[in-house]
Amino acid sequence: MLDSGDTAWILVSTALVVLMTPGVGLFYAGMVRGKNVVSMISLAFVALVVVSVQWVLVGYSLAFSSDIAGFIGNLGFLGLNGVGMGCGDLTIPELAFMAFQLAFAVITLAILTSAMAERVKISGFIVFCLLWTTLVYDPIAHWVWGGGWLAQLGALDFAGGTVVHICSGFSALAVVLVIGKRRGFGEQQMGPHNIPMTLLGVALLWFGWFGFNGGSALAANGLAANAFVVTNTSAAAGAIGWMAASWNHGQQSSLGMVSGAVAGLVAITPAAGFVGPMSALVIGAVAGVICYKAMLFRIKKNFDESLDAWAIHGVGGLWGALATGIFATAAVGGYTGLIYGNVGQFIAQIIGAVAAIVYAFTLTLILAKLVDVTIGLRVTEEEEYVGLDISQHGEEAYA
Amino acid sequence: MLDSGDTAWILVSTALVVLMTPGVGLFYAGMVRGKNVVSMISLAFVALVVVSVQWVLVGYSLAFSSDIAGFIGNLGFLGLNGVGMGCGDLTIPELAFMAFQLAFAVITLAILTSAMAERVKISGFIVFCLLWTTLVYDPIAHWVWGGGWLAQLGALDFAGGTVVHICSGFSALAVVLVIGKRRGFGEQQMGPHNIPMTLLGVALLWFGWFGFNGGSALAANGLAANAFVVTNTSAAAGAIGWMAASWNHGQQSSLGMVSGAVAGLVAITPAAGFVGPMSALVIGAVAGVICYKAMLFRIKKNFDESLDAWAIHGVGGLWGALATGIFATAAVGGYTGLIYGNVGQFIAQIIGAVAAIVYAFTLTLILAKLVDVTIGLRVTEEEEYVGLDISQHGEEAYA
Amino acid sequence: MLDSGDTAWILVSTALVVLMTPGVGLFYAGMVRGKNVVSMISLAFVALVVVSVQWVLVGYSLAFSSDIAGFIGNLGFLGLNGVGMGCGDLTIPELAFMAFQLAFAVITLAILTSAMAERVKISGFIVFCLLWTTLVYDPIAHWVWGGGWLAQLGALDFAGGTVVHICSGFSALAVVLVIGKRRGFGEQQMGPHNIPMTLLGVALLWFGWFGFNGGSALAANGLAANAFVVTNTSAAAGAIGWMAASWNHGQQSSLGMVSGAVAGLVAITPAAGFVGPMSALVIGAVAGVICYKAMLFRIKKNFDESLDAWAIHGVGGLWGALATGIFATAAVGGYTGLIYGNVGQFIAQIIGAVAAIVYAFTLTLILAKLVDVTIGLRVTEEEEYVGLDISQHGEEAYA
Amino acid sequence: MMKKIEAIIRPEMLDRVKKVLEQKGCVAMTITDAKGRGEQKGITLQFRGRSMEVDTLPKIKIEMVVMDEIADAVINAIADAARTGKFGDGKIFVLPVEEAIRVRTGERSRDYP
Amino acid sequence: MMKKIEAIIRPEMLDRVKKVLEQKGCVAMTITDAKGRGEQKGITLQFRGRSMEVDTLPKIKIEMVVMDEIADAVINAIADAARTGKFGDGKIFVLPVEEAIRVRTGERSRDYP
Amino acid sequence: MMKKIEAIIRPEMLDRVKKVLEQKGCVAMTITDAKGRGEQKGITLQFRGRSMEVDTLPKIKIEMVVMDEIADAVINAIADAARTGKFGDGKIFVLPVEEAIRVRTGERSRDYP
Ligand SMILES: Nc1ncnc2c1ncn2[C@@H]1O[C@H](COP(=O)(O)OP(=O)(O)O)[C@@H](O)[C@H]1O
Ligand SMILES: Nc1ncnc2c1ncn2[C@@H]1O[C@H](COP(=O)(O)OP(=O)(O)O)[C@@H](O)[C@H]1O
Ligand SMILES: Nc1ncnc2c1ncn2[C@@H]1O[C@H](COP(=O)(O)OP(=O)(O)O)[C@@H](O)[C@H]1O
Repeated sequence: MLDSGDTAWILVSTALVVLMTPGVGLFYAGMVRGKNVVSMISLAFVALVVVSVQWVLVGYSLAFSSDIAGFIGNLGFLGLNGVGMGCGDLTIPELAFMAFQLAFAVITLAILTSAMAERVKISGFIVFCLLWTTLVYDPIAHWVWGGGWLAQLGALDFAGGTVVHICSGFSALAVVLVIGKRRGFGEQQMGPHNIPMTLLGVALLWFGWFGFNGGSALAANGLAANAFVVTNTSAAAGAIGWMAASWNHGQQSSLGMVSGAVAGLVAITPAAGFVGPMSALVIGAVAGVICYKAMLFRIKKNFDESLDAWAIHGVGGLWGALATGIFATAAVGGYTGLIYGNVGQFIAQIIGAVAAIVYAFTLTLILAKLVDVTIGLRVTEEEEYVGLDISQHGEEAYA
Repeated sequence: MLDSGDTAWILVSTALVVLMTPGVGLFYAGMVRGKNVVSMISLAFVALVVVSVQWVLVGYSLAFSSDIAGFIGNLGFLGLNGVGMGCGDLTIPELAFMAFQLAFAVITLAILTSAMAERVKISGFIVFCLLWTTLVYDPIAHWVWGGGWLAQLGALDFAGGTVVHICSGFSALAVVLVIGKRRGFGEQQMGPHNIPMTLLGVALLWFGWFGFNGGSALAANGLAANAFVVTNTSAAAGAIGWMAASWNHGQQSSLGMVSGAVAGLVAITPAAGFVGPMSALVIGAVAGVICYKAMLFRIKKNFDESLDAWAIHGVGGLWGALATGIFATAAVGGYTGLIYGNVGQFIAQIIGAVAAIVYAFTLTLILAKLVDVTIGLRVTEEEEYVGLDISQHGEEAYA
Repeated sequence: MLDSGDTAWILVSTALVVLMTPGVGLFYAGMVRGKNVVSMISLAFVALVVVSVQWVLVGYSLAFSSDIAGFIGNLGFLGLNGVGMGCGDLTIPELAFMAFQLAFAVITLAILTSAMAERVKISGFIVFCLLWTTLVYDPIAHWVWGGGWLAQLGALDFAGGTVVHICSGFSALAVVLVIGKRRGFGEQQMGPHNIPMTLLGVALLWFGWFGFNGGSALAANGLAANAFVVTNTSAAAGAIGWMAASWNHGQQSSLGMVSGAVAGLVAITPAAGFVGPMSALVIGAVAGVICYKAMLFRIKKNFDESLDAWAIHGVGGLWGALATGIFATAAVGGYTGLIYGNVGQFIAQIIGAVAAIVYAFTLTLILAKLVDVTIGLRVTEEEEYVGLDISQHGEEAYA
Repeated sequence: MMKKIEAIIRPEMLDRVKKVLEQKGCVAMTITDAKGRGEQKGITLQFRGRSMEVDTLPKIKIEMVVMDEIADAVINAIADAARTGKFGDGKIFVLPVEEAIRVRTGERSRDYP
Repeated sequence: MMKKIEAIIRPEMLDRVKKVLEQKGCVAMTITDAKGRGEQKGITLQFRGRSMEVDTLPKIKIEMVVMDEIADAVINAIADAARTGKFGDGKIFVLPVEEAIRVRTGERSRDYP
Repeated sequence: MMKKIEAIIRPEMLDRVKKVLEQKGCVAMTITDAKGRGEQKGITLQFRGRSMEVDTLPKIKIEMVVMDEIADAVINAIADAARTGKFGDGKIFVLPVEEAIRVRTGERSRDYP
């Protein structure tokens, strides 16, 4: 039966998660050079546009209609057929649930654009979007949330640590292997062109994440409040963790602080409905430290995944998935983790995370390669030199 | 009887629509030259400030108190007299309904500032605001939503395709006829000075539009969820429509993409409570194409309505009003349109749209002229040359 | 018993108030010089990070657990012990109430950073944060909202005129006395480097304030709607008041307009649940005028509290506290003020305001001095010259 | 021999100047944003009650190094294209250049840049 | 004959320099934002773990073309007004100018700009 | 005697150029953002249906005043460090300087800046 309070909360949460997508765009765009700013924000908008249409046509159906072999949904909801204003078993309209899930599919793709920064061809990207969201995101969403094999296994993922963050983060790594480094990477300075833009992006992300995690309770209740609180707590702890790990003679980069906050937000995502605030402090702080270390590792390995979707979302999501299996407490979400002696849950979490990593990484590698050898995923040297804003969009960010 | 869920949703929706007004300001300000940025954002804030006061004093009463001759409300709600914390026939407090409507009156005026870009005198603008919102907006809002003659006729306008978008778009055209082109228009380059600012504006608009359309259900229910979903769908389809229509050797301007999204948002506005997602795909895509064509027409005619309130809001709103009469389906909002053989509804939509166009255009022409010949609506040549930021506000946007 | 609508509203309101903190950061950062932009925004984020952790560990307990001598809470809620997903006497989860209050503690500190603009040492600031929020904010919050002596006295403060605005504004004054002027103050130009950034900050503040005041009803009901409406009304009136007081040969600075709006927002904060919209017009307009005068006074006295937390939040909050005692009407919140002959309420308001001023000012003076003589609150001359972005954060805002 | 031509013009005139120079076959140039004042009066701004003098207005500086022979033609072309006849039209200065080096090839020359 | 004076100064000194020059009746000037380093030490920045050298600091470049006769006075006025006595105060360079053209009128002259 | 070296280079080459100059002991310089075009072809942009020519690309201008004796070495160092061998590498111009003043001390000299 419809509950107006739950419905209000889910609609708002959906709006918040949609806002996160341009938020990611601004977050990333501030960190690129001035000649690729329009491009970076546009990639987020393209993700929003393309997935918004794909999802209502087929994506929702693949992820959430009746299960086929634990792997994928059938075409029962094609074109939102049968997805209506009524509530089914929920307390919110089916359309609201569909829209909430849509926003997750959108932002997962937006996070992934990190790997393409300053070198992707817009036409190739659009095609990649369609392929990736259909063949990588939709199945994994089905496995975990749509009644697929991971759900059956009992792997927990409250708001998308696996589905959103592991999936986008490790896919980003795969894309980088195909698309290659930016020309001049490691030789020329490629510093951030506008840090306030990045900070604004983080502000929108932090704000939106309350809907991301809080809305995942699918109701405006105590569980939503818990998810809300642990989200904020873990974000703050993540910032502190990163700051502590990178403290440098009294200097503290703002980008470090907010990267840590995002790491904390990522890590708490799968756990938000299963752990309490004190666990969130630990999860967030650890996330801040290990995502920082992952970034250092990425730099050492000379991977040009420089907006760090892998280090923050991939590694942070992985840690979050495991942490859920460690800290889950029956008092919050009814499940227990390792600290209560439940080894089974921890193993389920490992299986879920590894499966998502392997699937997302492998398939993304194939899809990116496919696009690259057909229409091309990367711009020419000349276009890269001039910048994507001019070459791909015919625009200059600032006059 | 008060429903807390509905109330929560409408309060949030109101906040979202209020945020759209600075959103319009940023959207526009990014597209003007660097010397008129403060001015462009300030016009939106002035609209917010002036209409916020006018509405609680007289505007709400003119639009929503008891009908006089189908044309205007009486003064029953003057100074919000009798508009209280109780709910009347609604499930939300009367004050919440009033505030929600206030936000619409505000943004309609903010959209209109497009026509004044880079040349309006701030004092003249303030006076124009008062006159226009009282004499143009309030009556049209009454006709459609306040029980006026268009409501009686059965013209449908779910969230303001006619009241907000036709009204502001065609008024913008009228203002341009009075105020004239910017000096140097067509000779000098007057390109956008900050595209990320415009994209941020669109992000806020897209976000806020969920409240705009979703809130117009006046409840957190299935209808709101439907409005929410079709809003997002039409926005995405609009972006695709515009991109397809303007595709240019693999280059795609970000401004084109987001203009198409806004066109889609505009067009779905009147229809959001009457059509389903698949119709929204069509409405949005067509909006993207025809608003793009309207813009080309505007350029060809050499009208300096360069932020395109007319092409996007005026023409998009017109298309949306007609589309509502075409695609309305009983399954969503209880009304049927042309595709179900209901010619009457389509005719009602035409009458509503034409009436609004004629009234808004004509009266705006008169009001703008009136202000222009009395206190003046346009700055001097010298002031325009120096820029409005310095000449009208004594400020420079960037140091 | 849990009400899902109320819960949805409070969760959203909390998210809105959290967003206000980076909003304050942007508001301030636009007004400083280009070499201190990252610093200014970072201070807001640091406040968010530090207080988010402090609050769940001890702050909430100090403010809201069982009263000790009217002065402070005990340690009953240490580490959120006993603060759960259930509702207690409320209609929302205890955790939601806790989170809502957290957001207030955060923003109060963020407002205070005004006094430290362009000269604070980041390490000293972090320590100051911890001390100040624990020893200044938490007790005052307890006095007014946690059942302390001011609550017992009957002093009214709906949404934090005293707790948030007086407290931060007068503390800012104290900090300035300790930290001193920026080098070159009064000789060199230190104008705003990016006014659109400031205007964006105000947009987020205005938006968030609907949650700030509206959420303080702790329910989605008529009172929340009233708070929402008077908030918007007072903001608009405040802008008009400031504009009128500072009107200058047809020029009107945008910073003046929005400063007036913030003054209006501040002043209505304590009154939002006790007065109606027509009183809000008066309260806001007067706030616009007196905060403008307070700013002129501050300039004349040559205080380098140049982002005007004192003039706007301190003085505006003081006026709001008194105005609550003047205009309170039983029809809205059940209390009456001076205009209904209730002198007692007015006196209670004076006592509350004066107590908060004296306590916050004095203790802040001591704490700031303490930090200054130990780890240091101010950067060296060389660091100040180079700018805090480079010296404290190792970053440049714009490349 | 070469001359360096430094033209300070109104930003809105840049396009016209560029077009005219293109027609003359002179495309090579370097452009900088600048602010300036000549015989124009200052303007007083206000920032939250304090007043501030903003007496300089945005200008564009065009720098071109050209051969002696065509310097005059270039100067006249710029001046004609940038002229509105009102205060603020700008100035053109001519400076001697001793040598020019093309980075791409390393060629050095006292003649053509 | 004319000289071009290029003064690179601290941004915070611009107002004082302008004021002093106004008193001397020299208002015409062109101002550009620049970055620079002289004998100052560099500063090392960090971006997410990577370190970056930011060794240049913001400066203002003032360009004034003046008649030979007053060049010395202008130079001294700028130097005095811009001085703090610490590293980073800047430099002033004097270059020869061969000709000046007033765009508004098209007048060309070897004397007064 | 001194020379002013004006080098217009690709922005991405600035670091390398600075490093090379540092090794030569030449640290003093002033840097400005600029846009320019040389023999490169223009690029056509579009803004909502209208097309716009963006024919200039971002460049960095380095200005260094150096003693005559080392001018050649500096020029060659810059040219070598800034070279990619493709169009757009930039130009270096050498101008005479008559005098230099150190603002900090007020010293004036025709020799070392
Ligand atoms: N003597 C000068 N030295 C340097 N720049 C100058 C000089 N005179 C003018 N300028 C530059 O030229 C611009 C326009 O000069 P202006 O005096 O307004 O032209 P006009 O004399 O035609 O009115 C100024 O803003 C300034 O940037
Ligand atoms: N030889 C030079 N060539 C070009 N610019 C210079 C030169 N020397 C100094 N500058 C400019 O002047 C600024 C201040 O120089 P600096 O050496 O710090 O002054 P001081 O010698 O008084 O300490 C530098 O940042 C740079 O922009
Ligand atoms: N004659 C000139 N006058 C002024 N600036 C020039 C001149 N020639 C080149 N430049 C500057 O140098 C930059 C690179 O020049 P370019 O012609 O592309 O080098 P190359 O000849 O090696 O291809 C241009 O963008 C412009 O800023």
